[in-house]
Amino acid sequence: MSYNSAILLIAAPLLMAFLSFILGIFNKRIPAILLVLTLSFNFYFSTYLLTLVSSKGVLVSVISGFEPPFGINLVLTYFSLLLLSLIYLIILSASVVFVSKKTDENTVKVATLLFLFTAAASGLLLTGDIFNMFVFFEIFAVANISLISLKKNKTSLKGSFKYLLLSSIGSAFLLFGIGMIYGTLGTLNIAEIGLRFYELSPLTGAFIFIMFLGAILSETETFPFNFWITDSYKGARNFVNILLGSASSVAALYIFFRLFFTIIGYPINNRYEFLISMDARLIIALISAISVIVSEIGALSSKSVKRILAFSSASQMGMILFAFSISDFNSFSAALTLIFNLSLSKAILFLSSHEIMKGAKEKNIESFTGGLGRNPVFSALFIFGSLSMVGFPLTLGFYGKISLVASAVSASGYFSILVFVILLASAAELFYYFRLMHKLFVSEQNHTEKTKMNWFYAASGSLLLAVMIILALMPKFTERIVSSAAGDMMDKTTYIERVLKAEDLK
Amino acid sequence: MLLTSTNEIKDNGMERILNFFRKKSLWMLHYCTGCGAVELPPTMTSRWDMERFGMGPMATPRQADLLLITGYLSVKSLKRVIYTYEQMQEPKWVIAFGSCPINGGIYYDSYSVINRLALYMPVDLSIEGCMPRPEAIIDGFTKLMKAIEKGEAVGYKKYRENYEWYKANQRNVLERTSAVLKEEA
Amino acid sequence: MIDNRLIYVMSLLLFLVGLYGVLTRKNILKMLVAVSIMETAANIFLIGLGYISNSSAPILSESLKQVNLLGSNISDPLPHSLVLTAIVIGVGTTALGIAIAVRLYSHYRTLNINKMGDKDEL
Amino acid sequence: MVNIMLRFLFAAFTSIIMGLLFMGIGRKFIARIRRHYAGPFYQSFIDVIKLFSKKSISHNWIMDFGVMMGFAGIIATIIFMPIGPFNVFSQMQGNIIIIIYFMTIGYLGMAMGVAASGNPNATIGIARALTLMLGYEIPFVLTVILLVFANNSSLLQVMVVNQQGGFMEWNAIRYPFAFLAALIALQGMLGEQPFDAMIAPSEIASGPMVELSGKFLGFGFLQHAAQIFLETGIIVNMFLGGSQNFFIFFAKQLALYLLTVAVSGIFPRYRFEDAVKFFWMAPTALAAIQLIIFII
Amino acid sequence: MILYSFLFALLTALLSLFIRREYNYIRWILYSAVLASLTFLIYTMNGLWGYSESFKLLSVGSVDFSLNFKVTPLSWLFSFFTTGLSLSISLFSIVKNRHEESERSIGFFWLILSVCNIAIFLSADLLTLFIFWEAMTFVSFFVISPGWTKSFKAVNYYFILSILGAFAMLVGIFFLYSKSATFNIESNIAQLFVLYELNSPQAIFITLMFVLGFFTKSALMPFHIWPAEAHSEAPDDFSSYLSGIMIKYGLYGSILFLVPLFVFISKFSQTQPMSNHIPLFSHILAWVGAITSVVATFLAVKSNDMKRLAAWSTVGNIGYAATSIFILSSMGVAGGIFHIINHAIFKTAIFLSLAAVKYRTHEREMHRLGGLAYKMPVTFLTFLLGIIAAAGIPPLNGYASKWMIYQSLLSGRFPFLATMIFLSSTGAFMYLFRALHSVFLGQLPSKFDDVKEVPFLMQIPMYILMLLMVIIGIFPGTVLLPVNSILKSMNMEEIKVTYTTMYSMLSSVDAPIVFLVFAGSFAFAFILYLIGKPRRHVELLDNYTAGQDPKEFGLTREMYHFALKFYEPFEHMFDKYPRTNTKEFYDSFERKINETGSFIKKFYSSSPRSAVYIFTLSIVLIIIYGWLVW
Repeated sequence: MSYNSAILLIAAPLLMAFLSFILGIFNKRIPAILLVLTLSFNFYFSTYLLTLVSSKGVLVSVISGFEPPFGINLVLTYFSLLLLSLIYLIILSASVVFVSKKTDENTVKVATLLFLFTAAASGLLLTGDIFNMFVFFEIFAVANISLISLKKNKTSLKGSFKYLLLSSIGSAFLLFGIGMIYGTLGTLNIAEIGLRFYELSPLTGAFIFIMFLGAILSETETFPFNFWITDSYKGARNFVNILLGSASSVAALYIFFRLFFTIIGYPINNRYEFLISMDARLIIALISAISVIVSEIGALSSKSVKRILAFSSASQMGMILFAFSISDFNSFSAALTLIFNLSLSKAILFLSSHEIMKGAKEKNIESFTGGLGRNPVFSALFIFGSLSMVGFPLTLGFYGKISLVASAVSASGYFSILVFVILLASAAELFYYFRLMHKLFVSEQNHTEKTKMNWFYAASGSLLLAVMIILALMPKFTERIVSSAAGDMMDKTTYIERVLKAEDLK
Repeated sequence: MLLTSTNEIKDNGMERILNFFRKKSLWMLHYCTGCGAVELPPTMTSRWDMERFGMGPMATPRQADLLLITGYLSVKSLKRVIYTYEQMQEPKWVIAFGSCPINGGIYYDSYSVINRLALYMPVDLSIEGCMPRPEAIIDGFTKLMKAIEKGEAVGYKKYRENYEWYKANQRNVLERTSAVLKEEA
Repeated sequence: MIDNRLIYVMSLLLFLVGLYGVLTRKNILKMLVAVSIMETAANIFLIGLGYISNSSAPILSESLKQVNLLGSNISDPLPHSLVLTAIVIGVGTTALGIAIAVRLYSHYRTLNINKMGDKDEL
Repeated sequence: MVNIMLRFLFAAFTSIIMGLLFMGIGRKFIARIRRHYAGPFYQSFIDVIKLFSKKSISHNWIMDFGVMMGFAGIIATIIFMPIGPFNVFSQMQGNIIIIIYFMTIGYLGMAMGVAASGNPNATIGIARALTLMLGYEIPFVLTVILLVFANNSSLLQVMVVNQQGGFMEWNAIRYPFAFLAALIALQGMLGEQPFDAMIAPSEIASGPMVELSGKFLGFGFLQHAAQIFLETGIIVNMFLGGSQNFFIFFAKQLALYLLTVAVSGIFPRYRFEDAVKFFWMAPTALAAIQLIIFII
Repeated sequence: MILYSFLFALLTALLSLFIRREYNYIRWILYSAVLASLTFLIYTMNGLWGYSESFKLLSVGSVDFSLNFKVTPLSWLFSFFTTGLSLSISLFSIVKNRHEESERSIGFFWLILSVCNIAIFLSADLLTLFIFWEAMTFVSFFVISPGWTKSFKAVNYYFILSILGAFAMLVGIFFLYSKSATFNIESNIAQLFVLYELNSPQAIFITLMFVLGFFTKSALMPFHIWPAEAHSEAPDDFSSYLSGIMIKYGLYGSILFLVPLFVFISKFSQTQPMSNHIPLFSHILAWVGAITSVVATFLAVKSNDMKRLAAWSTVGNIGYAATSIFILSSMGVAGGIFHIINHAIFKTAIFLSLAAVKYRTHEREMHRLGGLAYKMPVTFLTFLLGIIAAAGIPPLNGYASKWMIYQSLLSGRFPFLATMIFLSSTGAFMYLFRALHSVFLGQLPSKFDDVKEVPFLMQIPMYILMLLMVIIGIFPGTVLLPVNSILKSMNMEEIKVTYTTMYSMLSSVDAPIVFLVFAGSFAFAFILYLIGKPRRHVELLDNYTAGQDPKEFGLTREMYHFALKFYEPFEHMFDKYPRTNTKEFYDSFERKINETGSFIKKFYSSSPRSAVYIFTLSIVLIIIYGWLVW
């Protein structure tokens, strides 16, 4: 298989979505099995492409013969494929969780939704066309909303409705932005837009910037735009939480990067700047810092575990956006490490907390009491996950946080003040994670009977944990991944050159 | 009655030498139940100046050598006096003031006052009078000192030897009022 | 005939109308309608981009067999296709919204959004 | 070795004998102030011998141990103090910091002994004494610091040497405020009125001594005597030029002690928290003023 | 070698998780064995100054994460003493934890903590220091609060303050790193010194960050509240580790980083303000130490909980050591280090004896105890020697270091600092005696009539610690000679000291003579005691009760024990003055955050429309912001 068949990554899930609908009539197990198989294939294929890309550089998979900048084409960069593999891994673990559920009349629909989700995510990360990105963005949102509303209780419906409203407004914004770009530059190819963005007047640039901001910030769970998170996380089912907290976040971050750094930003002196005259990087940094603080405070006073995890997810996203806004090689490396940490450990946390709270009436902190006695495996998973989340030394979170501080401090005074504030806020994060972990250690006599072990959960959790440990303890491997991805992120020129096949663009 | 005479338990040898110091430094504890307490301050202060003899008031029975019973003793206070006396360290002496501890004085027919202190604890010296004047008190003190020097003031030894006898007496009188005391409690 | 700028302004106004609707309507369905209006505004904006004054539709008819690229007077076809896609997606979103609205109604027995902000366990 | 032991015994006995003598003279002195005669000047010796001749009780081994330790602490402190021209150890001529710390052993031992007696009155007395200690240590330490700075040494012997040559050289004249502060602190250290709330006899039954009988009280007596000797000795060495002559040294100590006794004769008693406040106000201010004057 | 021994210990900890509950003494024996081998390993490193190990982990961006260990005299002394002390504590724990409820997690995390402890001391660069610092903080959370609700509340103060401090230190480290591009301690000190000359405010900011990190850990002034909470609620045997060893990290960091820096500045700087021949900054820090000791002393006087009292005492002692260190004379630094070591020993002893008391009585409030000395003589002696050392009374080890601290303060001409230290030292005597009385002396409550001395295995560490206190008191050179080599490695003037004698500018003291004088005096007193007439023992209630027979009166021994509100009148002395309660300040801070949090949560769970409102509003705000900036 060559890189030109990268479209399979999108097409296979789409095809399977239809197939599973049909096959589901015969046996409701089939779609679930198909799901796992497809995702395994996708994961394998994306890693294969990753190795290909790491040796050959950015590749362009042309669809239907139109050479860029015309037509729709898929751009395979190291960065996007890396995140894609990560997303597949998470969807895989989520679907293992999903498979473990008893089949009911919804199983086939959910499987279809998951296929749709996979396809949309693949499309988002692979496409080189901004309108195409919009389309996948919408599909992605629809899949997310439907998944959230699966549980059909008040909270989930309310959450999904909020999400729907915000993402619809956001997509309208995005559409306006895309329209503006098309109207002025006459192209929809991301590479070409990035190349010619400087031709725009500053006012137009600012308009587009605001539109993009409005479109993406609600997806990246950034504070004033993220009012959907608590209800959605709290109301959604467990595997949806994993998808939302990890896969969606990663995809959103990828879109954020493409919109703001490939299109609007351009690298000078080892750093991305924005063409519009107000210092856009500072706006992003400020918003993300505020987001971190507000989410940490919100999580600190929350009692429901899922709500805490939701807030924590928002704050981590804020931290990653902050790392993006510093936007040099070091901060991108930090951001990548943080992305790995966020997606893997958040998935583990959602998974294990669900198992620990099993049987409790109220899904709040108190239901964690005595978890270690009741459910040692998942408690241990939870502890590992949260230790990585809060940055226990020599875990992914630690490396990410430290290198974030390092890059922020060396950037400029403004960022070092903000990073200080963020660090203070993340002390609150430590506090509530340790509060949860402490509850696990509490031993009470009436809770000692062990809960039944769910092997699917355990398998999927330990899969994620294994990846996390490998990343943390295999320095060479992680170092290579992170540095080549960050290098890829920094290298906008190669991206444009490779896509537009123009070597002499400089 | 008493089982041992004073001569048999007199101080001898080394004790006689130490008695010289003891008599010169009599620290007293005054149990001020009656009117005798009024007479003590003039005895202590500059007019009669008890401190000439090395005597001084002490705060607790542990520190004192000399117990002053200054007046009548009710049954209830007798119990306290005995407790205090037993807490004092040997050698120790008791001086009874006035006629009440000797024979009951004006309370001789009271149901609640004991008539004769010597039945319940060894009194080394009684100072007569109702109440004794400071001169008489000083006189009594000097007599006690002489007795100590001769080794004859050995009431505490008597108490030790005749412990059972004293205790029986004490029990008798205390049981007489125990019904009242119990009710009180 | 029609100035492009007018279209832009109109679409912007329409967008604001939609926003106003989302902000002020109490009924969920009306809110969804307002959201649709916003999307429509964006669509109109896109269409307006492709529009050139006094041009004809971009249909390859007999008379336009010879396409003179320099002096052509046809409007840009690409926005139309884009809008077509966007409309389809918008319909999907709206349908989803309506489905959720139905569910919400079955829970709350009302469509008034103000009565849905119930205080659950924090 | 034998030499040192003899010197040790000399210092111990001197301190006890002189301390008891001072006590007796002090009692005589205060009796004269109050217009009566007291016992002879050797009354304190009689008292001590009587006390050791009495039988006694203790409640447990800690009481025995504590009382001995209290006495030993004071004696050990005296070993470090220059007594006139005499030093037990020629190389450590009165390190004032060691002396201040060694004094605490005495307090600790006594406090431990009487606390083991289990009488709350004793413990209340100890609590008061320790609180008071917090009061008088501050002005005292400030004067010590002043003299250490002035002499550039923390040895009492050096201070004494620097004061030779007429009484105008005495630190008492050079640093009058500090001397005043030290005198007030001395009043507190000796537990004389107005700072004797810890042994209030009719309130808490003589406080720490409440359960002491016979030789235990005798130890208390001896400790107090040695303490008088020690503390007046320290002040004499620090402020009154010490002396190369035993008798002049003792005379200075006696004068200082009589001054203290005279003050105590005319003052009523402070509540002890007021006493602490007083110590932190007046004498501390005096000592601090002197220190600031010195530094400037 | 170092890293492998760490890995070995960690592996042991991991394996020990699988020991069954019935055999859990095996786990503690295992830990003792591991700690013993670690102690031996560190002992063999004596003299191998400069021996280093390095392990590369990974590099993210421009930061190279690696672990570097190095043996220096300073690190050797600290790691040797702390590991030795943890060995003795673990001996105590073998029996103590046999029936402890959550001993599995205590043990597991404690062994990890011991590893972090050694690693902190042996770390050769700032990043390694930070890594283990952070790990230590995280792990200690679970030992202080192994699932106990009460100790969770207490540990929060510790945890949050430590974390904030650690983060401040992190910022400081990376500010320096962005200038010097290395984590090496010496070159960073040099870099910071250069920065002081070039850009003083920034340098002060960086130093302040480090100071925050170190001072929160060592509980100096504005952060002094956590030990009282955490030490008192931690497992009893762990309290001694916490108080004896863990609170010293901040001071270790100060000696490692700040003291060389300030010495540099005081020697070479032309621009920095000086006061009393030391940099003003350092002088202020010395004052912070002194004020801490005074404040802690007053708070200790007030506390009725015995562990809390000991914790405040710890804060006070840290205050002395900090004062002594920051006056930068070699006498002061040596005295500070010496006091840190001594404090580790005697405070471990004090906490172990308190743990023994609690093991037998299950009581912590002092007024409920009393008279235990008659039942637990070894524990009593340990505590007695501990407080004698803590109050700085000769002839035990505490006085030797306090003597040095005074000498350094006096010879450096810091009269008011010396006075404050003296005040708190006298106060220390005051509250320590209170603890001695209330727990061990006075009346024995009748419910403790059948209390026994702790098992022999628990007594062993007490004997060891008593012996250490006496030996170091008599031969201060055993510690001071290694301290001298520390001074040498820090390029400071060495102090004059032999095995027995300490010299200073002002005077000298010969410790064995001090001991012999005390022994002689005691012998003298004992002879006098023998001369007197024999005494007899009476029971405790045969006591002066103003003539009243306690049995008839219904007086029990509990009622006759004066221990509650011991220094109440003294506390009332300060009633008139307005009080600032640091703990309340932190609590109110927490309350404010929670209120804000509830407000935020309310918004998040409100109706979807407010979400849209805020969305629109924020977009408008961003536009306005952009407009204004533009």
